[in-house]
Parts: sequence; structure tokens; C-alpha cells
Amino acid sequence: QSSSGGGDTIELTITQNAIAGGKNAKSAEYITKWVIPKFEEAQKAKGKDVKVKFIPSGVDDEQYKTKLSLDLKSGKGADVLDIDGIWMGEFVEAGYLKPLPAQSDAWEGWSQIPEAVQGLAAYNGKKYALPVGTDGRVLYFNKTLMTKAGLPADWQPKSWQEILDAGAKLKTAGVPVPIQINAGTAMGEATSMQGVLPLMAGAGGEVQKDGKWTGAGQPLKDALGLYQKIYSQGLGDPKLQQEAKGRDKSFAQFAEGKIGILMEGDYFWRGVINPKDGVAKMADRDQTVGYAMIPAMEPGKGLRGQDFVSMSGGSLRTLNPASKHPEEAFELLAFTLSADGLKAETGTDNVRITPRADVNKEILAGDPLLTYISEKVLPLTAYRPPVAAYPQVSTALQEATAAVVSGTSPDEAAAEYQKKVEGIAGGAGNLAS
Amino acid sequence: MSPGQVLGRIGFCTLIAVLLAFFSVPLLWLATAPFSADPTYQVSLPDFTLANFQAILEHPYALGSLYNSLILSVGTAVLVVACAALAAYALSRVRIPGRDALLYTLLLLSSIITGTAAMVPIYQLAVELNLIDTHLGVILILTGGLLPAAVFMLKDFMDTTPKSYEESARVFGASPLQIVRHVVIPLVRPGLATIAVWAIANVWGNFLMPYLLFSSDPENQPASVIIYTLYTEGGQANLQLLSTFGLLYSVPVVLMYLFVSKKYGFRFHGGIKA
Amino acid sequence: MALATSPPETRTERAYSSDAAGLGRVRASLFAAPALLLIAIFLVFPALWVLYLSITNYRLSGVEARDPQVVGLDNFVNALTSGKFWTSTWLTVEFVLGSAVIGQVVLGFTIAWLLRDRTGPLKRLVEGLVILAWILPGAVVSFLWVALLDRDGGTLNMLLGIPGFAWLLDYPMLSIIVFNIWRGTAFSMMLYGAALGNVPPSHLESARLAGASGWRQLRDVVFPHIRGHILTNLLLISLWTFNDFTPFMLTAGGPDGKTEVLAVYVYKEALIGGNLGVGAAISAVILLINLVVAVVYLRLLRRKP
Amino acid sequence: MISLSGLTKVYPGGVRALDAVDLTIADGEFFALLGPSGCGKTTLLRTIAGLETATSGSVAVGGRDVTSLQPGARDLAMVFQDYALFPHMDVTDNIAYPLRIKKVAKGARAAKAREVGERLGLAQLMDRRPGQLSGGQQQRVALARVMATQAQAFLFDEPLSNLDARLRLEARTFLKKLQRELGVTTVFVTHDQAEALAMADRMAVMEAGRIRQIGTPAEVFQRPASTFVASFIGSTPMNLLDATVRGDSLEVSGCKVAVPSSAAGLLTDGEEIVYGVRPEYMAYSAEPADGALGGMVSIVENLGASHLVTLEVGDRVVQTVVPEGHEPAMGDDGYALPRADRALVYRDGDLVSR
Amino acid sequence: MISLSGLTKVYPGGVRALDAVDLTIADGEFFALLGPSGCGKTTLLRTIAGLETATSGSVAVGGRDVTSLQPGARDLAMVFQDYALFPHMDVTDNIAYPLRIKKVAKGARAAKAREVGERLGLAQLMDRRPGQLSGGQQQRVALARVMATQAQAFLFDEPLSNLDARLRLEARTFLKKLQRELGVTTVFVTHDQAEALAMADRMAVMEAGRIRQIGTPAEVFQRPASTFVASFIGSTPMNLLDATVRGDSLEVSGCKVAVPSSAAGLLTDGEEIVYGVRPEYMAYSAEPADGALGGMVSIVENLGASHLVTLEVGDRVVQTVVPEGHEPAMGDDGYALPRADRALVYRDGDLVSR
Ligand SMILES: Nc1ncnc2c1ncn2[C@@H]1O[C@H](COP(=O)(O)OP(=O)(O)OP(=O)(O)O)[C@@H](O)[C@H]1O
Ligand SMILES: Nc1ncnc2c1ncn2[C@@H]1O[C@H](COP(=O)(O)OP(=O)(O)OP(=O)(O)O)[C@@H](O)[C@H]1O
Ligand SMILES: [Mg+2]
Ligand SMILES: [Mg+2]
Repeated sequence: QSSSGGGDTIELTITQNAIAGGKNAKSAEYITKWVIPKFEEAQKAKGKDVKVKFIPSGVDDEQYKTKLSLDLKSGKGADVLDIDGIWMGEFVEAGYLKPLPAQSDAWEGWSQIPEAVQGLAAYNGKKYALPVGTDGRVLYFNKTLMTKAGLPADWQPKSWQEILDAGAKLKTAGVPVPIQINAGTAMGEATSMQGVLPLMAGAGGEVQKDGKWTGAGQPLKDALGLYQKIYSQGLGDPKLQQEAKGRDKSFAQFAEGKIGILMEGDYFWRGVINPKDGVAKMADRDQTVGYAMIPAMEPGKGLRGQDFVSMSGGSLRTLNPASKHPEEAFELLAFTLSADGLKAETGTDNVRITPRADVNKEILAGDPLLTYISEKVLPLTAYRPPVAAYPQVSTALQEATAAVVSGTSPDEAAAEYQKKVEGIAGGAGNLAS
Repeated sequence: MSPGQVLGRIGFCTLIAVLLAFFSVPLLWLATAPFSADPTYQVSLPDFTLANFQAILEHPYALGSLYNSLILSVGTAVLVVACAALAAYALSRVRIPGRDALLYTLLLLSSIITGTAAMVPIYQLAVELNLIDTHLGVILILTGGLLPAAVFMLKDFMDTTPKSYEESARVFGASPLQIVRHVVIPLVRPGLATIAVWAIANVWGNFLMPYLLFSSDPENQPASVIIYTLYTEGGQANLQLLSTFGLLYSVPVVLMYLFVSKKYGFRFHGGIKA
Repeated sequence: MALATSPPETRTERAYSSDAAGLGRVRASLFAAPALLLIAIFLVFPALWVLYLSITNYRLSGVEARDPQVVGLDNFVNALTSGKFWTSTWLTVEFVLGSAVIGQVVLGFTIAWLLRDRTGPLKRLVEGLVILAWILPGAVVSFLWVALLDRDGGTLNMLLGIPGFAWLLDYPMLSIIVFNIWRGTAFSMMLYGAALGNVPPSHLESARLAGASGWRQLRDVVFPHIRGHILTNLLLISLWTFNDFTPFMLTAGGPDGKTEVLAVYVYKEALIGGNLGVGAAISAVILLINLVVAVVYLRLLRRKP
Repeated sequence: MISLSGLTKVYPGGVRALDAVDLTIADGEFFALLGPSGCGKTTLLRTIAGLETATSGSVAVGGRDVTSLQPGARDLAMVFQDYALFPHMDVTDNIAYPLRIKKVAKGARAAKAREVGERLGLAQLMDRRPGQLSGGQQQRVALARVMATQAQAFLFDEPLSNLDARLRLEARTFLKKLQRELGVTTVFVTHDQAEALAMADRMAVMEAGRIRQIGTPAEVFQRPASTFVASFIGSTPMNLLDATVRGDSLEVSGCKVAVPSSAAGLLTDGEEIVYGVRPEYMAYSAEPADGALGGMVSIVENLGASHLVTLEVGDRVVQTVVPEGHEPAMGDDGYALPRADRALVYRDGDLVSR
Repeated sequence: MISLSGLTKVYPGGVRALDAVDLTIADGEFFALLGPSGCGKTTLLRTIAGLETATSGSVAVGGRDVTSLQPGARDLAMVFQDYALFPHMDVTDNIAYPLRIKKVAKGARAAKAREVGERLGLAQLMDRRPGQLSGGQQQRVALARVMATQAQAFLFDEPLSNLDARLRLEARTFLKKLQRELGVTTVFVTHDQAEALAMADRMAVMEAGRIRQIGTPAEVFQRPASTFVASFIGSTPMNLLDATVRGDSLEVSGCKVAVPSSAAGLLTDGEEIVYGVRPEYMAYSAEPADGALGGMVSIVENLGASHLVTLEVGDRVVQTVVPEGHEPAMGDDGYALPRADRALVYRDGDLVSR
């Protein structure tokens, strides 16, 4: 429901895919317990009577997206809303989002946000949103198992081969699942983000280059080749990749010490094996779990010639064009991403990488992994293209990995992918050569 | 007993035992997990705790959502039963040309409406009619989807009631509406009850429509939506909450079924026959 | 008293054609009006809209959301020429045949037959459990089955003593078929229960006296009697199963699309992919398939045995 | 008083269930409609009640033309074959239902229901549901319900046919007595001639939508107007035998019998007619007698205090009632002598009489 | 021959439907089982057929103990009340169905069906479905079907009760004749005493799961062994009146009647007994007579060639049969004189007799 000004009172609404007692409960709590009272208070101080209401939600991202689309299409929905970074393109094209108002240029936060992260919020050169945060991907490993397999506790592979070798050793040492790199469609986007995309980047490739889909180039074939090696040599568990709840399971297995090496984002550290409130708590996380950067295929072969790679995503917070009070809405939006706000949000037990360097500096200090990511990984990272067709391409990628894991050759799977991408792009001519 | 009968008896008992197992084993989890401190997908004797229930009670939306489910499902059931009963009665008693074709067509169309493809038209329709964010909107839309099958099934109940009851009332001077109220409705009450349970069960489990049509306040969301929020940030099921809420969420329909089947008998009266 | 041997069709015909309550066409129309009105607004109108969407390239977001184009039959042509659609259709056929036409009908009939002249707690227990499976909310039920079929801690593997057996991965179609049988048998059971109540016991007994075996009694007496019920039952459960989305909650269409029945296909296209035009087109095709199925059943019903 | 004139009912399918029926039923009369299945009895009753609309013709009740009135406005009450007691109401509510429709206050309704119920011996059963009553009790509840209406006339559609044989006999006497006491005009449909004879003041015999004979039971029994009526009336059907007129006697299956007194002087010599005599009106003897029909005894059926003996006379059968103690054994030869004053002659199906 | 010994059937609910029934039915006999609704007739028949398993006791057919055999193995055939014709098969197939189960070849089956059908006058109807037949025709098809089995015995469960009154009478004679010709042992269940009397060679009267009397129809009619049987048998039920023995006569409702000859010398003075006399065994007169029961005529029912007159004698009613021409008008005074050789005396419900 778009805001309606009742008398002098300005009513604002804000929505996220977060809900108390459920998904992203801490964000919901932040909004209701901190943002709303503080913001209302601040506005009152300015002489404005503003009432903010939080509209929680707690469902699959697809369903959240569907509802946002329907709301935006009908001129309804909250004044301030969170979206996933990669939805921005299609929302803009559908006319659901408008560039941020002019007042946004003056926002103090921009100066604190790294260029790359700012890029998340831009489409065709215009800013449509503020970034809410970002993340990065690493290889986690179980030091106990590594030691058992005769590998160093501060393991850092420099090439894919070293990963495979470590896997082989782990296997010999009796680790049930030496390596877990997500594959297949059941894991959905997790396969892309924590699997095929970082691997492609490691082979020097991207899904989209200069606005054109890349199709089945050598990088993809290399990435698929690695999948083949892992899953055909018994270094990974192909079944797990197909299970509907496979990702949950991989978490549980890692926590139980059944997986040697796992490629995941920082969420894994924060939310899964977190000894306090993770879904698969590891009491001895800090001692047992090691992490390493994702190596390129071979040193220097990675994206932009890097030795190491990563992928990042992030959510955006934006304005509803139908908002009756765009000015106040932007103030609310900015308020949620103020330094104080972010500190409050990430304060206790909810540390994450915020978009703001000033905040990060302060809050990440206590967490070695997040510091590691923000300092070592983020400079190397890459983002997915925020365009409408990306989900379809991503699905095609996932299908290619699924095919390889279940025995198709990388070349065949790549050819199939090529065909699909041509279909999505509307002809072979539209692909990057 | 002859050997044949003994064999038959053994066969019967085995079959029943297998059936009972087939239908009850999947339910075991619901009986144990809510009482486990750390439930997994495994069915095991719980290390008994009521902490999960405590957690659900403290959940901001859980109990309210059950209430919402109740409003939606009872509202829909009442509307479906009332409209379908009247329509089924009329269709059963008066020959309308093309009646059967009409029913079949509607039945087929109702399958489109329950699909995901219809969400945009339905959403926009609700927007146009100002039904967004209202229980009434969800009730009306769900009613529209359930009505054809309800009319179809109820018509058969109506067909199997002897017409002498109505004629008798008519000779005494009762008006058609009086006849329906005094005679027809009581006679087909088991049928109405069955359809009501069917409608309630349908609405009780429906996720998409309430989710889409209540956009502004989760306080209005029914349990079918809230149960999907019991996941963690990364999309992992929170089994403690989920199993417990699942149990609470199931209990009302089970109670309702038991009540109805005790009071009216849960059955298809003469059976549905085309 | 009507003779029990007169053919049921003609009997109902004569008994109910007449307007016992003196309703008259006008009042009958008034009675039917509320239902028809609700159906017209909330069912027929959106359904027609869906049919219209099926000839556009409408999407949930992106350029096509702002400015959808009528693309004629493109969506249909694309669907019908894509292998995925046909795979999906074939999977649906397997699913409907396996779980509804064979599974639910056979199991539902078997239960109804076993319990036909029993009363007491056993009957109530069996019926209660079967109906429970039917009325429990889908979200709960799908969790129960995930727990049942789970690879590691699943009850089934525990009972069978084969830990690690991946039912949902190695036998995905079988799993969802069995699941759907479990879920949907209640309707058939109740319907056949009622139908069997209409088979005059004397007919069965007369066959027994002639020495007919159990199977022969079924074939010679019961089936001819409940033909109408069987066909209506088939019609309804086929229709419902065609549009059943619950398998998604068990397997999410996987692994590798091996359980991606049409309803899931539509869900993926329309909701996940946002391709509403395509989703609508596939829905329309499902409608057509349902129509064909219905017509076939009705033909069978009309034909004299 | 109920009068029908030219009442015709053609069902949509084209069945002419009533064909220009004219009939007047006097006030307070117990009138029986009798006929074989499908002859239109129920249709006639329902058309009087208004449950079927007449195709043509008119119905008047108490002098008022009700042809186009709704059933509820005709001031008639009807008992259906299955009683149509509402299964969800107890006896009191069932009996009081017509009053409820007439908006009689609740207390007054219940009082009236109790009064009528008591009169019919239902006092102990007032709280039961119909399902908890025996057939006979249900029938009395149905009666009580129509009595409570205080309608101008009662219409009964085979109200006894769902009772078992013994109860049926008792109910017959009970109903007849009740009707006499109430004095309400009653139209009673049955296909059982014994019922019609026993209960009716007057009766009509119907065939294929038409009335074939109207009269008192004794008239209809003793002088059936046609062979159809003759064969339909009587616990044991009338013997109807082809006969030829031979001077002043008749030749029947090779036997010679006297011309019935009713037909004396109306027959031509050599004419082919049908000779009718009821089994009850023949004297049986084991010895040949003049004017008797003789043959072999093929069946003897016990009727209680008498026996029904079937003789094979030539290629025809003749049935005769033999009083207790005189019954022959099967296979004996026997002779049946008709009473000339009770025998009848039919020409082309119609009674020959003055 | 069918013999039952100690046959008991207790239904799961605890209803004792048969209570140690002993019965022997001779070869070729037409045996009727008569009793009020719910007395266990159907249960007895079904237990013989094997459709119900006996709780205890045994059934033998033709000397072979069949107690634990399946119905199909007992070599019996049964006609059900609703005939149980299969609606989806034509007449030929229906008649031939038992042969089909016995794996008789198709041609032979059809031939046999045609033969039996012809015998029962169904030749024109062999291609019809049961729904296209009248009740009487359906009944004959059901008969034909059992005849085709050539079973050792036929079991009939009220096969005539679905026919209308007129047809029932014809079917009765037809069935009796057919049974004589075939000579097949037949057990016939009915609740209609007239049917039982007319058709049976011997009959049993049942009450509450027990057999109360076995005998020929004449025995049962003339000397019912108990007041229960007495009131059950007879088209018009026996008058059963409380009486006191006063020396050599009886006092009944203030009237004095002679002691029946059957009870002469068996009564004590002052004893309270029940005096029974059938309406048929009383002479009616309008004038007072010695030893007659007198009162006001309250109902006169036409029975055809006679009338049933109900007299109000004191506070009791007495019914008597009055021959044609002598019937009184309602309200007259009348007197009924019992025949001492037919009147009976019951003490504690049982017949007093030598
Ligand atoms: N609703 C109807 N539509 C068409 N034909 C009808 C209808 N009702 C009765 N008939 C036909 O009208 C004729 C008279 O039927 P009706 O029921 O009046 O006979 P009936 O004398 O009452 O017979 P029964 O003794 O069997 O009750 C029959 O041929 C019957 O088939
Ligand atoms: N399947 C059954 N289960 C329990 N009780 C039964 C069953 N069938 C019959 N009875 C009871 O057994 C008793 C005898 O029933 P049965 O049907 O033999 O009577 P009947 O003499 O044939 O009566 P009717 O003349 O009404 O057919 C009755 O009290 C009846 O209620
Ligand atoms: Mg009738
Ligand atoms: Mg019986």
C-alpha cells in the first residue's frame, strides 16, 4: 500500500524479505526496534510528524520478487523496499523503479562506499538504489581433516590442481566428501554463486561481457572440466547436488566434519556454523575451520589476470516511484544506511560486511573472516550482471553443471548451454564473440 | 472356519496392517519432532521438551496466523457452501439446457485459476475491486475457484434426496425458500458438511493467493504463509519451529474433521455420479 | 417402490426431472445467481484474461512488463516445439496415470471394498488416517514426506534398514507418485465407499450363490454398477492431479527436471522465470489436455456397457 | 367436494397419463381410486393436489376452481406412499410442520401436535425421529400430520403399501374408522382391490388414464362393467370364459351352462360371448352335475376357511372356492356349478345387462 | 432334503437372530417360513444358503453337511426379494449367468437359457434388459435363472412382495404349479400368511428367532398352537378375547359362550383364559341368540363375496365374516355366534387341547 498522508501525518512504509521470528529476523528487528523510533524521533525534531510502518515478509526470494513486481506494477507497495541486486535491471526496464531523486547525490554515504559496490546500485549509468551490503566467497576447510590428510592448517591452494590434490589426499584419509562445490539446479542460485561463476572467473571468464552474453567459451568448459574431475573421481557427492535440500545438507555435513573443503560465502561463517546461533553450529568453528581464497585455474589465469577470484552479490534498498512522499522516503532510506544505523544493525552478533568503509573498519575488526574478506577478497571480486535475462542464463549454467555431474562431457554440456543462451539472447548474433 | 476363510482372514489383516502402516508412518515425524529439543528429519523418541511450543507462542505471527486461517477458511467455506447449495439445488431440480456442459466447462476453467499463471489477472482484479489487503478479497477469490467443484459434488447430493419430502412440504403451503431451509438443507447436511471440510482444507493449505493479496500486513497472513517464513536467513528450514507450527497448524483441521465426521458423518451420500 | 433392478440412469432421470418444490425457472435462476456471479467475476473473467495473456509476451518484469506485445501463437509454438515441454507433458502423464488413475483409484477402491460392510473402530481408524492425509495442509505434508524419504535419517530407510538410499534422487517419479497416492486416496475411497453402498447386496450374493469368485463378483456385479462413479472419480482426480503442484514441495521439479510435471513447469516459467505469457500458454495447453481427457471420460460414460 | 372435469394430463415425453377425466367426490366421502400400475392413479391424485399442472380441464375443491392455484393454496393434505416424514424432525415437529408454515405460534403448534398424536396413539413417541419408528407408527405420524392441517380433503397415495401384510389389515380398519369419525372427504389411491373394496364408500376403476367404472364396492364387485374391471376386482379373479350361445344355454369349453339371469333375453343364438363367474359364486362337487363345469383339479390353494380349487376344463382353467372340509385332492375330478343369478355375460368386453 | 439342527446365528451386534432352530424339509416339499418382520426368516434362509455363517449348529443338504462350505458349493439356488437381476445383462445372459460361472460353453448356455425362458413364457423378451421388463416379467426371469442351475433346492426370499396385488395372486398360482411340476425342494420366506397358506405343503411360523409351530397350512390355520400364531395367521385375524371359565360355559365381555369342544374337560372353574375364534367361524345374526357375542356394528368392510363386520362388544371388538346379502349397516346391533367345534382356548398363550 502506498503511503497516504493523513492530515499532517506522513505515513511511510518499508519492506524487506525479513520477518520477526523467521527469515532475516535480525534485520526485521533492526527496522522495527531501531530505525523506526529513531527516524520518527529525528523527523519530529525537524517538525515533521512521520509514522513509519514495517511490512515484513519471509518467503522464497522468487515469491518476494513476484509480490514486489505485482505491487509496483499496480502502483502499490511500500515506499522503501529491498531488492536483490540482480533484479534491478528488469525492474528498471519494467518501469517499476525510477532513478533516485536529485537529493540523493548529496547523500553523505556515497563517499564511504567503494566504487565497485556503488556499481551494484547503478544501471545504465544511473543510480536507482543504495547498496545495503556485499559479501564474498572463499574456500572453507576443516583443519582437523586437513591435518589428518597431511595438509597444512593454513592451506592456500594456488591452482585448481592443488584443490584436486588436496581432495585426493582427503579421500585417502577417509573423508567421506572431500570437496563440496555446488552444482545442479536443485541448489538454484547457490550453484551459480558458490560454484560455476567463481570457477569461470578463475578461468578468466564472465557470463556477460560488455553487455553481451558470452556463451560457451573456454572458461566455461574449463569450469565444467573441474566439476567433472571432482564428481567423477569420487571427490564430491553427486547425489547431494540433486537433493532439494542438498545445500542444507552440505552445511550439516560440514559441521559434522564430513566435508573437507567447501566453497561458500561469508554467510556460511556468520549464519551457518556460527557457534552461537548458526543453523549448523560448530562450537569449535574458530579453531577448526580454515579459509582460503579461491584460486584461479593457474596463477594469473583468472579474471583480469588475477591469481585469485571471488563473486559478490548484495541487496539494494530503493524507493517506490509511487511513493506519495518521495522526499521523506529517501530520508528514511538514507537513515537506514547511515553509519550509526549500520553500526546499530550489525552491533551484536550480526556482523556483516556493510557497504560503508567507515563502518566496516569499526565492526569487522573482531571477526577475522570478515576482515579477511573485506580486505583480501573484495578487491578481487566480481558481480553478476543486473539484467533481466540473468536468471535464465543462471539457470542454464546450473543445468550445465547438473549435466556434467551426472556424466555428460563438459563439451556437450557447454554446447547445450550455448544453445540456450542463444535462445535467451534472441540469436547467436547477440552473443559476445 | 474353513481353510479358505482362514487364509482370507489372514490376507485381510495383512492388507489392513500394510495400509495402516502406509498411511500412518509418514505422520510419525509430526508426532515426535515438535517435542524434540533438536529435531532432525529423523523420527526418534524425543528428548521430550515443550520449549518449541514456548517458542511458537512467542512467535509474533504464529498464533495470529492460525486465527487468520480460520477466518479465511471458515469465511470461504460458508460462502462456498451457501452459494453452491442454492445453485446445486436449482440445477438439480430444474432442467436448464446445457446444464451439464456448463458445469464441466466451469470445472475445467477452475483448474486454470488455481495455477500460477492466473496470479496477475487475479491480483489486478483485486486491485480494481479494492479487495487488496482484505480478508474478503481472498475469500471471494478462493470461493470463485472452489465453487464449480462444490456445485458439481453437491448437485449429486441433491439429486439423491427423495422429492416426496419437498412435495409434501409444498402441499402444506411452504414456499420454495422455506422448503430449502426446512427440508432440503437438513437432508443434505452431511453433504454440506463434507463440502465445508473440503473447502476449509483447501483454503487452509492455500499459499499463493493470501500471500499475494495481503501485501501490507503480515498480521493478516494465514498460517499457510507464515509457515514458509520459518526459515533462516539462508533458506534453511528451522525444524524446531516448523515441526511445532506444523503440528499446531494441522490440529484445527483434524479437530474439525473429527467433529464433522462425528456429528454429520463424513461421506459422499449417494456418491457423485455424472 | 421402484424396483432395484431398473437401470439407475432412467430411474434418476424420471425421479429428478420434475421440479418437486415448484421452483420454476425464474426462481431457479435466482438461486443459482450468487454462485454464477461469483464464478463469473472471480473465475471466468480471470481465466479468460489468462487465455489472453497466453498470446502475449507478457513478463512479470523487464521491458515486456511495461509494454507487452501480442505475439499470436508464438508461445504455443515455442512450447510445443520445445523438448522440455514434451518431457514435462510426458512426466505429467506418468504422474497422473500412476498416482491418480492407477494409484488412487485402485487403492481407494481397495480400501472401500475391504471396509465395505464393516463398522467399528477399525474402519474409523483406517478411514480417519486416509482422510487425514488428504486434509492436512500441503506445507506440512510435504515436510512429513521429506522427513520420511530423507537419505540419512529418513524413517523409511530406517525401517527398511537401508540408510543412504536416495529415494527422491534415484526414484523421483516413483516417490512423488507414491506421495500423491498417499495424499489423494481419500477422495476415491470415500466416493467408492458411497458407490459400493449403492450396489444391492443381493446382486453380489446372487453371484456368490452361483459360485462366482471374489474377482468375478467384482467384474460381473460391482464394476458395471459403479461405472458412473468410476468415471466421475477419474474425471475429477485426473483434473486435480494434472494441476497438482505439491510434488514441487518434495523435489522442486528435480533432480534434473525428472519430476517437472506441467504444473511445476508453469510455476517455474511464470513465477520463477517471470514469463507469464509462456506460463499462460502452457496453462491453456493443460486446459486443452484436461478437456480432451474429460471428453474421453464422458464418452466412455455415455456409451452403454 | 372435489370435482374434476375433462382433466387431462400429458407428460412432456408425450405420455397421456390422464385422458379427460370427469369425477365428482362428495363431501365426507371415502373414495378409492383403483387400477393397475401405470394407469394414472398417482397422476390424478397429484393433479388434484396441484403437484402436476393439468394439460387441460379443471379441478374444483369445495366449489372453488383451484386449477391454477399453487398446491399450498388448495387446502388439501396429502399422504405419500413413503410418508415423506422429515427425517431430521421429531414426531412433534413433523406433525406440527403444516402449522409452522401457517405461522401458528410455537406453543399452540406443539399443543395441537400433542393432541392429534394422542388421538392416534403416538403419545409415547412424540420425541422420536421417524427413523426410530416402525412402519405402522410412521404411517400414523403421517396421518397425524395431515390431520393437523384441518384441510378440506385428504389425498392418500397407497399409504398402506409399505406396511407388511399383517399391519396392512389392521391399518385398513383403523384408517376407515378414523375417516368416519373425522368425516373428511378422502381420496385414496391403491392398486390393491381388496383395500379398495374394504375401505371405500365409492370407488373408481381406472385403466390407461381413463375411468372405467364408478360405483360402490358391492356394485363394482358384483357387476363389473367390463371384463377389464371384472378381472381386476376380487381376491380371486373372476373366471372369464369364451362361450357360444346355444339356444337357451351357453357352451363353455365343451360344457353346457345356463344363461345368467342378468343376460336373459339379450343374447342371439350362436353368438360368441364371454361368460364370467366369480369363484365365490360356484358350487363345487365331486359328482357331475347339470350345468356345471367339470375337469381335473390341478391346484388347491388354502385360503384359510376355504380353498381355491383350480380345475382344468378343456384347455381353460376355472377357479372355484370350496369351503373348508370339502376340498378335493389335486388330480381328482371336480365340478363347479355357477350361480345363474351371479354369472355375467360380456359382449366385446362390456357387460350385457338391462 | 434340508436339515438344520441347533442352528443359531448371533449377529456381531449381539442380536440373536436364530436360536437353536431344528428343522427338516423333505425332498420335493414346498416349505414356507412365515413370521413377522425381524423374526429371523431371512437370516434362516441366508444361513442355509451359506451367505451367513452359523454361530453354531449345522446345515445339511441332501444328507451332506454343508455348514462350512462356501455358498457356491452348496448346490442351492436363491431368488431374492428384489430379484437381483444384473441390470447390465440381457435376459439370456442373466439366466445363463450361473452356467457361465460353472464354465458351461457359450452355445450350451444360450440354449439352456432359451429353453428355460421359453418354458416361463419369456421367449419374446430374451434380448431385453431387466430395466425394460415389468415386475412380473422380472420375477419370471429370476425364476428362470434359478431353474437353469438345476440346484438341489430353491430358496425364495419374499419373491412376490415387489409385485402389485393383482400380479401377486397370479404369480402365487403360477409358482405353486411350477414347483409341483419340477418337484424341487423349495423353501419360501414370506411375511404374508395368505401366501404361506395358499402355497405351502408345510409351513413354519417363526417368532424372535425360534420356530413356534410347524404343520400343514390347515393345521396351522385351524389349530394355532399359541396366541401369537393365532393372531398372525388368517386374512382376518382371530378374535382373541379374555374370558373366565364359569362352570360349563365361558364369560366373554359380559356374554356367555359355550366351551369349545377342543377344550372340554380341560378347564377349571373360575380360571382366566383367552377365548379364540376366527371371524370365519362365527354365524352372524341381527337377532340375539344364545351363546352369541353381541354389540354395535362399528365398521363394515367389503371382502368381495362377504363382509367383515366389526362389533363393539363391551370394551372389546369382535370381528365376524358375514356372507353377501346379510351385511348390517354401521350402527346396527349385531350378534355373532361362535362355532364351538372351531373355537379355541389359550392358557398363558398356549393352546389348551388334548
Ligand atoms: N414425470 C413423468 N414424466 C413422464 N411420464 C410420467 C411421469 N410420471 C408418470 N408418468 C407416466 O404416466 C403414466 C401414469 O403414471 P402414474 O404414476 O400416474 O401411474 P400409477 O397409476 O400411479 O401407477 P403405480 O401403481 O405404478 O403407482 C405412466 O405411464 C407413467 O410412466
Ligand atoms: N447384518 C445384520 N447385522 C445385525 N443384525 C441383523 C443383521 N441382519 C439382520 N439383523 C437382525 O436380525 C434379526 C432378524 O432379521 P431378518 O432379516 O432375518 O428378519 P426377517 O424375518 O427377514 O424380517 P423381514 O420380514 O423384515 O425381512 C432382526 O432383528 C434384524 O435387525
Ligand atoms: Mg402411483
Ligand atoms: Mg427378510
